[in-house]
Amino acid sequence: MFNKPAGTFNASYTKDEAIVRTRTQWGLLIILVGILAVVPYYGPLASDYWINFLIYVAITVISVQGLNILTGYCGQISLGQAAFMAVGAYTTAILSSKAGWPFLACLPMAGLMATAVGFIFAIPAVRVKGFYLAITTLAAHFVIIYLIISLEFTGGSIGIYIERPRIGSIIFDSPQSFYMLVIGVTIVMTVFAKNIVRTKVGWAFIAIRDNDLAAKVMGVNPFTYKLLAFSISAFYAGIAGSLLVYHLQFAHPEHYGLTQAIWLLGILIVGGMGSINGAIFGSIFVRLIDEITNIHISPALGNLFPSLAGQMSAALGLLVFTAIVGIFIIYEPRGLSHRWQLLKASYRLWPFSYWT
Amino acid sequence: MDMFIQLLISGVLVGTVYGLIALGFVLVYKSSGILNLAQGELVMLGAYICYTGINVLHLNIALAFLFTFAVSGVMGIVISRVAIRPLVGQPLLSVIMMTIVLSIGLRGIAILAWGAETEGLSIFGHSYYHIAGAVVSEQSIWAFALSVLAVVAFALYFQKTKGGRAMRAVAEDQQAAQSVGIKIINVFDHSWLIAAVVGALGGILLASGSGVSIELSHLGLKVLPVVLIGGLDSIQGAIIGGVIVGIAENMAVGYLDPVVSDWGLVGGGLRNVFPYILALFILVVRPHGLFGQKRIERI
Amino acid sequence: MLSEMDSVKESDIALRGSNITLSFGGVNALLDVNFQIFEQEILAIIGPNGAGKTSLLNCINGFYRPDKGSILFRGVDLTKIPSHKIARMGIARTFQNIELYTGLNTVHNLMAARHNFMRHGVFDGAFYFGRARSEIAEHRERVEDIIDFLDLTPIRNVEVGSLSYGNRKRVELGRALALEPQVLLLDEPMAGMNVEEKEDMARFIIDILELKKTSIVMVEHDMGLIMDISDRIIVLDFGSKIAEGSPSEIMQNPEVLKAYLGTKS
Amino acid sequence: MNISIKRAMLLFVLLGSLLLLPAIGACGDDDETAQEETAQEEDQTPTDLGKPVKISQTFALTGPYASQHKEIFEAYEDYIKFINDNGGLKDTNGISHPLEMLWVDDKMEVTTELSFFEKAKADGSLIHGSLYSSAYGALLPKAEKEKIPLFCFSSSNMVIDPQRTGYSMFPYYEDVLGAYVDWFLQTWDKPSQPKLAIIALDNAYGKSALGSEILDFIESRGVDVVAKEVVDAVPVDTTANLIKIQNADADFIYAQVIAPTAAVIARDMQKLDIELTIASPAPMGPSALLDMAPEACDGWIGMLWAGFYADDDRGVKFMRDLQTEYRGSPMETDQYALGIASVMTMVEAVRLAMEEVPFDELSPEKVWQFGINRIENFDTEGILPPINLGVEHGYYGQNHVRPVQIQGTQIKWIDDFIKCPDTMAYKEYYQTEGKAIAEELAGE
Repeated sequence: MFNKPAGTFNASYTKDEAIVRTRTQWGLLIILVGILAVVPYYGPLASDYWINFLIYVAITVISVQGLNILTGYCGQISLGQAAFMAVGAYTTAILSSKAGWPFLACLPMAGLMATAVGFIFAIPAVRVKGFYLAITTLAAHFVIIYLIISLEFTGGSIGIYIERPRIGSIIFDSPQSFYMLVIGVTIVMTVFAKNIVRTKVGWAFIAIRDNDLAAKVMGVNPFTYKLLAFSISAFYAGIAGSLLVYHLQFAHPEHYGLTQAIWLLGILIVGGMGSINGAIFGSIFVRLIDEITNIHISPALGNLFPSLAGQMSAALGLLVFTAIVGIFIIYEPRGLSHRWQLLKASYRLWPFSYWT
Repeated sequence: MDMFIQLLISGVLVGTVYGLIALGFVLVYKSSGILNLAQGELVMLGAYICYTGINVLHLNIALAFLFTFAVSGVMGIVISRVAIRPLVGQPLLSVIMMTIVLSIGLRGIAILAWGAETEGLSIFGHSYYHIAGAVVSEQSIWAFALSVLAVVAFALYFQKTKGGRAMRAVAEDQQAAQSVGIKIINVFDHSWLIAAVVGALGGILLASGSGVSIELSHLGLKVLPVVLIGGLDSIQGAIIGGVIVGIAENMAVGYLDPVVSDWGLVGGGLRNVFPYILALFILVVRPHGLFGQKRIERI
Repeated sequence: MLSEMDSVKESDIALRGSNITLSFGGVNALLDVNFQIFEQEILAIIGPNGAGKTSLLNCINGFYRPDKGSILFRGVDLTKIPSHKIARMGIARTFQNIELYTGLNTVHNLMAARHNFMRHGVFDGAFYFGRARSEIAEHRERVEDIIDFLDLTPIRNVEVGSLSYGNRKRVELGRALALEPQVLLLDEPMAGMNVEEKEDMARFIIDILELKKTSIVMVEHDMGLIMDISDRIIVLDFGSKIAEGSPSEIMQNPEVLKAYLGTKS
Repeated sequence: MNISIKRAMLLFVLLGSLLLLPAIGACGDDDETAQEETAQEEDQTPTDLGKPVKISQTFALTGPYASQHKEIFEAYEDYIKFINDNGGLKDTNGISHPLEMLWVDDKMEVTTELSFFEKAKADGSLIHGSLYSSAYGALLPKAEKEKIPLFCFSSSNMVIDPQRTGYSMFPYYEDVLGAYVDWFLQTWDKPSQPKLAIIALDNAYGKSALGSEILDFIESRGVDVVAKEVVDAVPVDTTANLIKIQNADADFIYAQVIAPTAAVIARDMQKLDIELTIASPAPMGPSALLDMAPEACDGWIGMLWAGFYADDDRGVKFMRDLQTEYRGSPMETDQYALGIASVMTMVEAVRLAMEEVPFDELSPEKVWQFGINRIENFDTEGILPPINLGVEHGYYGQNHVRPVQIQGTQIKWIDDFIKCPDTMAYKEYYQTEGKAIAEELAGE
């Protein structure tokens, strides 16, 4: 695929499968984690505004990692991710506000509940392929949101307020502390995702994605693994939804619209399908552009053309999203992660970069 | 009983328009293998263009229709050339996402050009007729008649003309069609043109009842269960699926809403969800819809 | 010939198909085909294009369900078993148009085929600890053996989508071997190769037979090679078996000549 | 390579032409106003002495409420221009400061809303507004923690529970429905029990009319709710719903919908020959309905919070002047009136705080303490009944509605402001828990 860092010789197969190979890589990783830990306290991002942004990016990363396993690795398109986030969010909101469950119980429960719901909707979904699948997951979205808005115990159209998360006696009240919590969960979920895709289950997923007919003939049960992929993806969505609802401290059906599901798919494409890094790059890149467009450029543009203010800013975000994702689909379908790998490869081969 | 007949007839009338819009999906799918999730936006834009023709350019109704078809048709071709051509050979997700972002972009364009205002669109008269124990409005009769006319016209076009035959050939086998000298790319343009025109007609017919707004694009989502039920590649499936969904919606409101309301689902409100649930059940039994072609997998 | 067949011991038969009929929309792809595959032999299936050779392989590993007939393997009727379970029972194959997992590299294509032998699931996998780690190391060793065996070492870390045609064919063979098959089905393993590559492939096939004690069913067009390496040959034409026998018998069979050359018998 | 360059060029041409579209869309009616506006901006520079005072507000210019929010947005813009043209706001030292609105189109996405809230906070916005409940609900915990006064238009009862630094000066949807029921009962002279049918939009706003508390309230008034119907935001056909209402033999209808839905309902009612009293709450603009279904909407009642429809009213005259000055010609919509009332109250809170607190010490908390809490009987030029906010005033906002009716091609007030009944448990909450919390917050 791509070259390994020079001077790395693997003495065992376990080492050959390792993600982090050299001392430099360990060093860089530790520095990265260090930066993530320090960011909310020092430097240009140490403000509520940026912390809020980073929290949201991190939550997006979790959700996209799940979608990545389903769509990027297993090749099953899903427009239902936002609805599964809603399931996680509402599980958390109900358990936390009505039953008083603590964070550490709510979070996994949200994931499991979303998994269960995801599993139910996966049963029709694994039987169909391609466009039929896309619409089936769309149906899942509509049915789930319909149920949330129509049922009484979900707070229906009114919504549910919840308290800040707490573990034992620690209440994650400040943006900084909640950021730490979210980043922690994000790192764990990302490591899990990476491990899942580099072990047996992950290979089976890729086999189904790349060639489902051959996979079937070569001993991979497509139904089981598609169900599994849907469940894992829903689990990730559930966790992301749970964190999001803790972040917002409020659950409302309008927070989990179809647009969210589309955004998640768009992020996946921009980041690069079937790449754990891609989910992270895509989340950061797309959210950043979205943020800049919506919060900074679009009101300014609106003020510049007062008679068209509303139209301008309403249209801008939509057009920018269209342009970004459209350009990536046409010119770099493998997304940012592919660019990143090219960059890495040319660094490793320097000064013979033309080898790639 | 009275209610049943009324619901049935209203369902058939509106279902035909759904069928017409679904025809747009099917045509594009058959000729290019792409499910156009931006069909709803083509519907919405059609309604807006017609609104512009009537209320801004002050055209008479016939001219406004022609104007709408012309502009929509050009738009269809532009979309086909700019967004769809580069997708040949791309993975399925790219194709799906492309039509989704296209839908978002088209919505953006509509907002830029017309703002977010909701406008009335008055084309047909407002009288009412009693037919077979049901009351129907002039608008829905027109909608029904024009939809049937359009469907028949396109079916004939598909069967009889050179362009239609080329489209059928491409639908059967792209490579074989190419080898006998059919330019696939032109067929793409062709099918997108027709899809845009069909969508625009559907948009005008529906907007003459509920007014023109950006939200009209949600009709695209409403019509998706139609193609799911009918099968993505079947023209008669689109029409029958449309009628099924039209009737199912009305029956859900009439007879199922009170039931689920008793179960604790506030007010029922199954109209939008029920066709999807129906489609899910049909898919479990028939993964290619009621009339869709099952392709033999080769390895 | 019949008497010869009768004298065969039941335990020597790896796979027995009886009266297999398969049709698509009224067209018969296979019509009443009977065949046996013996333990440790190379059986070649030949016939003109569209004769139903690939369909027969597809029936054996459950990709198509025959309309009639049965395929017995170790006393089990394969026509009632889903194809992924058939693979698990020890029937592996390669494909006419190379069906690899293009996004994975050579090693992982083979590891994916070891799927059935690994016991770790999502949870072990997610933590990459204990069973997952040890199993992967263990199976990696087996995979590396196959890679050595097939001379794939230089391309072991290359994504298979970017490999040359001949190499991909070889990786596909490796993937089939990774399943540790008792019956190996090869669908045109040498199609599109040059002479040198064909010779390599032929040697691999014979080695597999000898070292792994596998029965091999091979669909192939290169008559010269088939005559050289196969033990027995079945000839299909328009879905029916028209001849069966040793290479020399087939060479002289008038039906076969007619099917191939259109000569009057 | 060449092909991809071609593609890129095509794409950029397309994107470029997209940017040209607004010009096409705008040509005709908007050009003159744009020119006027730039001319006015040049005139107003001399008053800009102090630093600007900032308020922030989000709108959803995309989505189902876009047309309403656009009018509200224009109201905000106009009123702020009006304040600035009249010398801005004076601080304790007598220096005037121009007013500046930070705003964003949140596209009904809560994360954009939250992000903008944080940005506005960082930029020194003194008071924040959002328009609908799903956003408000997510902002409230943050606003409360920092004691930032938060305004909201949307008024289902969740807005109130728990209310600490959040305000809506409009009556709650449930109360509006209660007021409608009471208003209808005044003229009910038949011996039978009156029967009500409710039509609700298929979203959070619509379904708040079907909550259990309000249904209990309606029953307690002796009214039987015989039909609870849910319709789409963009309905194609409501025949089925209306037949059910007809079969249930309802006496009057309440439709918690927006104008496009109302247009379809009106037509279908005409088709089915249903002649019942029907009313809708504020977000259903009667003027928009009149535009969309002029032939069918005669008699439709709007239970409005504020409106444009009385010529002699001071507030209406004020708004008409405002629009003539900044927009060229008056356009009569109730949403604009709501926007004006809301921004007036927000600005009033800032103004009151600026009277007490030196400019340098102004903060959202100060605005809350010295502004909001001192708003007592605030008169919005008569657009709304007097507004009371803050702890001591016992009531947050105002809870009156005023019915208008579409009569032919005209929209007419048909009654004076009616005080809404308290249909929900929140009144009690105010007096006890809510007040305690607010006092505790204020006391710190």
